[in-house]
Amino acid sequence: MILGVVEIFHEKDIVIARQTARELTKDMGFGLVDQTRIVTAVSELSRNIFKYAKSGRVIFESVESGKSRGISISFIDKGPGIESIENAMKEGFSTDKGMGLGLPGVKKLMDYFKISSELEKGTTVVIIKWK
Amino acid sequence: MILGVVEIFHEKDIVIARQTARELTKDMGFGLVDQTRIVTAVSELSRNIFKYAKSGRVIFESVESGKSRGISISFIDKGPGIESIENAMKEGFSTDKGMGLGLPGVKKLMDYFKISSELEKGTTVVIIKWK
Amino acid sequence: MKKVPILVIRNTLIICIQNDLTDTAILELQNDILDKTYKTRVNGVIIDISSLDMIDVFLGKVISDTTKMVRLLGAQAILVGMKPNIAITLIELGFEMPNVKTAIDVDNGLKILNKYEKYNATKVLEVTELSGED
Amino acid sequence: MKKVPILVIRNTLIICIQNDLTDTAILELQNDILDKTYKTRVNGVIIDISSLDMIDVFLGKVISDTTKMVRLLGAQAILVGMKPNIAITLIELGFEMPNVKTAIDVDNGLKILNKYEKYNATKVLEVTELSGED
Ligand SMILES: Nc1ncnc2c1ncn2[C@@H]1O[C@H](COP(=O)(O)OP(=O)(O)O)[C@@H](O)[C@H]1O
Ligand SMILES: Nc1ncnc2c1ncn2[C@@H]1O[C@H](COP(=O)(O)OP(=O)(O)O)[C@@H](O)[C@H]1O
Repeated sequence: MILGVVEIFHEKDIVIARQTARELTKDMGFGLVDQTRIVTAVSELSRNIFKYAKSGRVIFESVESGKSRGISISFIDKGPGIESIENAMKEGFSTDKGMGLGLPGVKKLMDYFKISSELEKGTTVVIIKWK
Repeated sequence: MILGVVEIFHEKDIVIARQTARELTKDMGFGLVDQTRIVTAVSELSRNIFKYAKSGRVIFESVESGKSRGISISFIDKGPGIESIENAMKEGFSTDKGMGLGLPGVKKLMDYFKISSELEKGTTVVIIKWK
Repeated sequence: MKKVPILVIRNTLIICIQNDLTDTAILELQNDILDKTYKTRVNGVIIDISSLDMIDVFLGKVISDTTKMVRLLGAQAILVGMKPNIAITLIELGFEMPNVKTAIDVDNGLKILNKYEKYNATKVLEVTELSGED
Repeated sequence: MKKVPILVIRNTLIICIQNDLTDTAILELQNDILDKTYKTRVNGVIIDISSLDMIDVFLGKVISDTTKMVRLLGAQAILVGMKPNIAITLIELGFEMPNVKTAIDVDNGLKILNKYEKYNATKVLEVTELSGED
């Protein structure tokens, strides 16, 4: 079930994506540490959309598997894509002035992390956190 | 000779495998440092069963070779298996959020270490420590 | 755009960073802190983050850089009031801020800065005493 | 599930980690330590591992991360009481905990933490005594 969508277009939208993540995870009853992990991950990946693809979309969904409930968040852009996902996932790798901790860090914060990308087509990242 | 078997199914079973290793190695007269090495190795490999295969079995056996006596411990699961044992044995390699020190570390703690794995069939690790 | 108030107390700048600043606002705040440190000639800067409920890599880097810049200007910077949930997330992200001085709250931050300040004073006193006893 | 008691003495949290905790219990303990540090505003945390007879990579990482998190909150963390057999095993595993402060036991941990606090005061005293002997 889709809980919310945030279009990333302006810098301010990174803040809006963060606020949306905060409200939704609170409503779903996530603990404080998990809320923080999710809000932080949303901030990192929304900024990547803004920085590298200029625009894109963040979709928040609730997911179920057996008795577990969780939140799945997709970050979709039609930007330049990633040349080497293997490199992008390395700690310290950045094509920008970044620290290159974003993608590998987000993976550590989440229960599920999947990134797919095609050059000149765009990038999609899906993350899930179970309650 | 089989000295004991611990089924790994719940998280608590990692603790039970550790306790079993502690008692058996004490009974067999291992020195304190060797006891600690063995208990630590059992903890690492039992956790891997729980984390990656969900369930499995730890078998403790006493072994002899000439005048030496030792303990052989087998860790058997029917989990997903390991794609590349070469990678898995590298320090720092982890498909999870782990530190990837478990397998290479255990090898250093033991006198004998053998890992075999088949994708979608499962993984078996056998370790031996001589007295 | 939100304005972040900067206080000056006892020769110390105190900045309380608020939630939900944009990246641009965060960089402007960094500029303001440095300008104010330079102009007011304070010798301590306390960055209070007790109102924050998230620090991502960008904000963490700006905070950590700011403390380094403040040190180059000639003042001490201390980060105070980080919440447990943020500390957990930062360490999981792999962001340790090893060279950033920390204190539990503004009060303790002031105490630590005062200690730094009085250090030289006591040292001078010390020398005076030494010479008196000779 | 076992409960690990957390004591507060002289502005310092003291936690004695027990054997045979499950991974979940260990993570809960980490949370408790951070919450208590934040709420009691202590400036020191002593993690006493003298009752442990094994530290595997998981427990070692949680302990090492906890000391880093405590530092971000603004307090000092010290690991005390590690037994030789554990030190041997950890180094063999390749797990050095390079940035973790250590002391032989709780008493020495308290002394070190107190030193951090009183550092300037004691230094002055020390010098005064030396001059008296001259
Ligand atoms: N949405 C995206 N589109 C294109 N490239 C991306 C995207 N997200 C990440 N990247 C690439 O992956 C690299 C690593 O990203 P990250 O780990 O977040 O670090 P940083 O943003 O600090 O460089 C970036 O430098 C960039 O080259
Ligand atoms: N029993 C197992 N079944 C499947 N994969 C395993 C098993 N044990 C280890 N692995 C794989 O080997 C990798 C390395 O294991 P290890 O060195 O113990 O480090 P860690 O558990 O920290 O990742 C794991 O990330 C996992 O991919």
